[in-house]
Amino acid sequence: MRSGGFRLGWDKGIILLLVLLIVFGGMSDNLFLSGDNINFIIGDVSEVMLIAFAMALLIIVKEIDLSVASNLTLSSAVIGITWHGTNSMWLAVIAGLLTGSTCGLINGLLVTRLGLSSLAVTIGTLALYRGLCYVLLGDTPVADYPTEWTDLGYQPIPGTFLPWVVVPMVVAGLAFWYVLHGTRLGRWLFAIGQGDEAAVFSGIPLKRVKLSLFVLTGFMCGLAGLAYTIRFASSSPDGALGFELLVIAAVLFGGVAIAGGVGTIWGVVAAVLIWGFSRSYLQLAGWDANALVIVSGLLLLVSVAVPRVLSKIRDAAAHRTSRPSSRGGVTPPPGGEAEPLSPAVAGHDQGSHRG
Amino acid sequence: MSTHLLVIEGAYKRFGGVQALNGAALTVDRGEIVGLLGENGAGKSTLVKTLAGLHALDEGTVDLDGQPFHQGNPRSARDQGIAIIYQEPSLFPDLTLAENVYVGQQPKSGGRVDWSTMVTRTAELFAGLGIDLDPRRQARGLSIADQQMVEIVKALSVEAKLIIMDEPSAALSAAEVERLLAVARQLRDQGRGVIYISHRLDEVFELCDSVTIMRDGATVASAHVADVDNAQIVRWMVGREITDMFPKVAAEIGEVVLDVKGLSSRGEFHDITFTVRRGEIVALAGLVGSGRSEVVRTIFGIDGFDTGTITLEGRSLARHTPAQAMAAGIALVPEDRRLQGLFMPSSIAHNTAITVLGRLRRGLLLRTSSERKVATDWAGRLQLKYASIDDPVERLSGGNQQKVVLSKWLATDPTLLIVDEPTRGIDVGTKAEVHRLLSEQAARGTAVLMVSSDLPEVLGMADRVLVMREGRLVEEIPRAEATQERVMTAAAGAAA
Amino acid sequence: MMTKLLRVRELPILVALLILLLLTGILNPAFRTGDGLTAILIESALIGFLAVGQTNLIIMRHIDLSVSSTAGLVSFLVGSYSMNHGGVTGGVALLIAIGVGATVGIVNGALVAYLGLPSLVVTIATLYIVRGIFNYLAAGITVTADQLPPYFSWIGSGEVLGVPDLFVFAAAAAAIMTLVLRYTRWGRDLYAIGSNPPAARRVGIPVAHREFGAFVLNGSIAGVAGLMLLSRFSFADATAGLGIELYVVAACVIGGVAIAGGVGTPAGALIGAVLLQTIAFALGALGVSQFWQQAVAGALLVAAIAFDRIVAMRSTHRAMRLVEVPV
Amino acid sequence: MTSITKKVMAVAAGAAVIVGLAVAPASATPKAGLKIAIIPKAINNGYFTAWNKGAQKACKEIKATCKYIGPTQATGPAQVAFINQAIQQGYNAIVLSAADQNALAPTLKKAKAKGICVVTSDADVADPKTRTAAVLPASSDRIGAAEVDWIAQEVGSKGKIAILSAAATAANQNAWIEAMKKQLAAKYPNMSLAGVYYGDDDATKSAQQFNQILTEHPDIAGIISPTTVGILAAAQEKKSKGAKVAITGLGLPSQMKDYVLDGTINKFGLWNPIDLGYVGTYGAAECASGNLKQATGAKLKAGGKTYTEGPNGVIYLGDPFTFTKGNIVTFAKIY
Repeated sequence: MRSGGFRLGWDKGIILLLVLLIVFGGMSDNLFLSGDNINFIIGDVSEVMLIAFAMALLIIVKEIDLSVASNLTLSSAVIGITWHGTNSMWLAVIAGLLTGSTCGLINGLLVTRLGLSSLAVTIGTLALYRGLCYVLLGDTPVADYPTEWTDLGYQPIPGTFLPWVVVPMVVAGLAFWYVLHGTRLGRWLFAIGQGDEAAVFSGIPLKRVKLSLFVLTGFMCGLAGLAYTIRFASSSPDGALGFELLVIAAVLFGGVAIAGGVGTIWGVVAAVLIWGFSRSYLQLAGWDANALVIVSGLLLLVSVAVPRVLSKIRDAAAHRTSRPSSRGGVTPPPGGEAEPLSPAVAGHDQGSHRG
Repeated sequence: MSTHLLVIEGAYKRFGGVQALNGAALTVDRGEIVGLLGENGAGKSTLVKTLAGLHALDEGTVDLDGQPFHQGNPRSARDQGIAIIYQEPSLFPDLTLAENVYVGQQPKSGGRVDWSTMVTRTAELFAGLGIDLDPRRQARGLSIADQQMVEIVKALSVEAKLIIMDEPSAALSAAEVERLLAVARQLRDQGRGVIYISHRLDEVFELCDSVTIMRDGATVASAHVADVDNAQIVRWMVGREITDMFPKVAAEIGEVVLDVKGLSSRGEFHDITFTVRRGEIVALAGLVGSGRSEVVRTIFGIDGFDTGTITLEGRSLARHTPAQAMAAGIALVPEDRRLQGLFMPSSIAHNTAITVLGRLRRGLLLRTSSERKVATDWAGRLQLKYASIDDPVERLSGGNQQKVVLSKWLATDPTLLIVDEPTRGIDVGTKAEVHRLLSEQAARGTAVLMVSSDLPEVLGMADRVLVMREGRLVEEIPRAEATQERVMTAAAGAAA
Repeated sequence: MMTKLLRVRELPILVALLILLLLTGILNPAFRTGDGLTAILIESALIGFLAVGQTNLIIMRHIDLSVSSTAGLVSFLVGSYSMNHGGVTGGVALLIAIGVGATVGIVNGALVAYLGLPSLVVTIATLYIVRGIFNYLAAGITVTADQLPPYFSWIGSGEVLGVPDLFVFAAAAAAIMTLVLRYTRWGRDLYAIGSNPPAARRVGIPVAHREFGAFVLNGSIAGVAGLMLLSRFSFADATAGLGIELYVVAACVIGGVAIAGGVGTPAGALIGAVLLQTIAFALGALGVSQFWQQAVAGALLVAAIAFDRIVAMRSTHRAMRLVEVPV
Repeated sequence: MTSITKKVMAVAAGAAVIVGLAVAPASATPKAGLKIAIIPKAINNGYFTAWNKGAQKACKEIKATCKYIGPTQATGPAQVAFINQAIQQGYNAIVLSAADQNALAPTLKKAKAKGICVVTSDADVADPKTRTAAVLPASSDRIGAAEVDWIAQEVGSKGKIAILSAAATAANQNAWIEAMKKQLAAKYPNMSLAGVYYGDDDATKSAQQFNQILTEHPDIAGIISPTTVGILAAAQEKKSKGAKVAITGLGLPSQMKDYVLDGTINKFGLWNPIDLGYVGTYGAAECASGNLKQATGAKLKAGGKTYTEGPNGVIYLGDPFTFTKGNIVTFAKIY
């Protein structure tokens, strides 16, 4: 269900941009496409990618979650605490994923049961979950994870140059692609994004779908927290600061419309990879870290402005067929005036038939 | 300076597929109330929007008070002295009533907004019209009738020359209608022009000095109220053979499908009891706001209810969700096509298939191709006019949009099909097709429950007519005895 | 006349603030000496001042996250100008502050008001871009007190009857903006736009111009806030103002400015800022451990947001829901 | 360690600095043409600008090409990208001030696997196996003890003191704080620690925490701030509020000059970041040339001075200098 005018083109355009970047980068700097560098880039973007999948679905149904970074760090903290408590990494991993999902559940309940704006709620839970990280860890990060786990963080999959984290990324990517573009739930998400009320009238369980999306986002934060913990072989309360705006920027840059109802998983994947590869390329080319921040800001702006300008031009062109422009203009007459009972005519009166 | 306050001649306006105005004309004098009549879709609200400055005519002239009317700008329309009272007025919920009246033109003293004058002036205007509302209270939570009073006072605050009332009485009680008509007469006596749009001919006869009748975008007649009678107006309004409008296919009435007993929901409706049988078309008639939509929403599971039972084919439904209603075999074609019926930016294929996705999955993947097949199949059956099945539905005309909503629900093969105002705001041609479809569906054994405010449609289609008034089921009339007077009496609670 | 300003909406948070202050006063003697109160006021001055501009935008259902970068950039530019030119006059400082701030505001305003882009997305982008430019210029450079003219630290540390100059400045700005919003047509238009955007257009309010104006004003305010940062710490480096944008929004929300628009005043937002700061201080004064403070503050913020919604839900009669009917 | 010997060492260390600057470079035993990456905690920090000056000086002397690369935010994860850059671009050695004690371990292991020498300078990592050597100012105990001694002199060895630190997870600060607690318990029975407050190396938060300390403990006698950002914010707050509390800790002379001259602060200390950068770079160069291993007692010649590795390859440059009215002006010019 990828209608929505020009947006259709954007998610193709962004894949082209990625290919160009890789080809151009590879030619001009042979280190850029070395196995090691790709291994690093994949690891570098792994947490953003994992959370971006779920965030994309949330934004498609016109919701948002600013608490993802704190959720990630809290899950990592719980993994640390449980590891110390039970000395079993498997229990710790489960505890971490449960923590993430619970944080997502809390966001979901506040939004769907209390009808709060998800922006306002998750600004609050962003501070709450970050605070809980300090409650759990205080000033002592956890760093004594077993080496067979932390080795996963930097040793590639035997025989390849890919980091182990690529496995959950690919599995999650395929799963989210399948859910969004190949299942009934996916059609429902686009429907909710394009018309809350119409969705309810089409039998779509709106509240339950949105609640499960918040829990799913929380779960993915837990998973990303695990990946983060392994990648840095430690859990500390000040991890992933300012991460949430990064994830949202990537999702929007991937073609998901903030107004909801439009978006693709491959667009988001391409956007995250572009962010990772361009950062690495500019860094290898000696650009200053601050320049990278400017570039990501500009890319986000372009991703939103270009489709808007083109749709305005398309509307202006379409205006000749007097189709009113969608922004602020008048939509065609609504489904007719609400019409009271008209005592106009008795069923059988043979009105004079004219024309 | 010409004697007329407003002269519109040769007005043409097209919206995408729909020719909304097709040579309309209208004349209003100062101190005159003109009744503007016509079936829905006749172009009345397009004319109103032109005068409101929300869009400009493709062709035609509009002269106000002797000067050409500057079109296409709401602010200048207001400055030129035109005020509109909408049937569902939309005020600023967070602002006080005084502010709502003076929004954008607050009285100033010493360079700053003068709150006290604003409040006192609003109070005066309220008193002038016999309204006892506190100008300082917030607009949020005001009844529709009181909201309209605020809109009227807003018109008075700008010394409006021409006041257009677009079906203002639709959602009002009898007492509130009386107050409205008295206010309209006051406006006329103050030398202002008033255009009164309504379907209630009794009000038109009681209030208006002259009437102008529109049909299919054109003005077909206008005359002094004294020179015409009810039947003549109707003939002008309808102007086509009634019978072919309602092709009633004989259907064999089977056993009870829907059985509603003592259904009540506080503040909406009370003690509703009725049945719908297989192959039968039952019409739910009554004035807007009499609770009919609320009843069908509850049956479909959108809203909850306090007491009573709903049984479908023997299985009772309580605190059920729309999804459960659909599983039980109920389908609801909702009242508002744009907000409740369709996903406007999405394609015909996606809109049609959204209710039957469960059945479409072949293997692991739900392919768009299977959605296209279902949509193309139904588009054919309903003779939908479209370029490609992937076109967004917002490009279709009103009639074709309604066909997509119908195919979306017929695709679920329902045992009970509920339709809420099925033919509102669509062209006459499609109307007949929709009626044919409904009766064919009934003939195939589906129970049909139709909520409609279009009396010809009610009388033409229904096997039984249930009339609701102020949330109660007041009368059940079999088809043979159903006449205009009887339905109207039951609906309006007053002699037609 | 002031009482009319703080209508019902701001009352609950004012009461909450007074209770909290009382509680901490009792439990911690330092408060009674007024030191604690002064400290709270100086801390909330910056967030409160930024909340004044942000309120106008939230009332119209918009948001501007780029304020922290703008303030940081201005604090550095003025600081380095003074470092390289042996001092900076008040006029030049203001010129730089308002010039840079208004420019960012114009970019944000044009993209949101005239191109119709969502304000959350645009201002995240400008947050990054301005922060990037700021850090690029400020890499490794720190401006210290001796490189700044004395009047900066004099303002930063000055007090009037125990109330820090900066807070007086923020309070004045909040009062003026509250009066502007209440007593000018420009101000009333903002509430109308936020309360029912289609109806505002229908009544002929120039919605796009108002939005653009509010963004430019907010940018300029963020610029001047940069000067406050500089005078507050007589120190400017690349971390100036980092991450305060969400606190500004939180202060507005707690101060009664509803995210849904149409409601709230800058005075309320300033009180919200003071309340946020008081919570932080009270927790410390009550002996709550450092590590618990942020968790408790976060929980209180969620509670305030939920409380605001519960009050709103109960006051509207469900049956009479006013329908926003687009024409 | 009596205070006298401490004074002697301080003078010796001070001499080393001046000597290091003036004397001609010793025989350049490390190979020429090495590629060394200089990675600070964050590039936008004055302290590390000075640190880098020392490193670049060493690079010129040993004719190595050195690049100063690093993140804008002082966190471990942010540094990883730049360590990776060094690995990708085939640098021979890395001189690193670790922003996080643990988070860099996996990446440093990768660097070691690629044969890249890693020497930490200014801030060390927890696992000594992940780097060859660490050039640190002085042992945390010595630094912690010195700061307690300074504040004790200010408050006459009695009363309540508080600590205004950097981030809660900053490894070297936490080590110094432990040492301060030990020193208080051992030497100053009638002095007590009111609490540890975290300014996160952010000027705004540090100022807020300073006010928080004054509010919670109006009778506070002294505040130790073992971080350049914290001590500067504290000095500024004390001056603007006219508070009476004594302040000391670790600060950059150039940033603190005014506050020493006007008496807001009487005494504070720091080592010379230039030294750390300088000796660290030599360590990295020697390792890359195969001359330096991690072994207790191993020797490192840098700028005419010889340093010996302690256990876990840690080299201490000596106690922090103390700055007072007398020597603040000269030092303020250096860093």
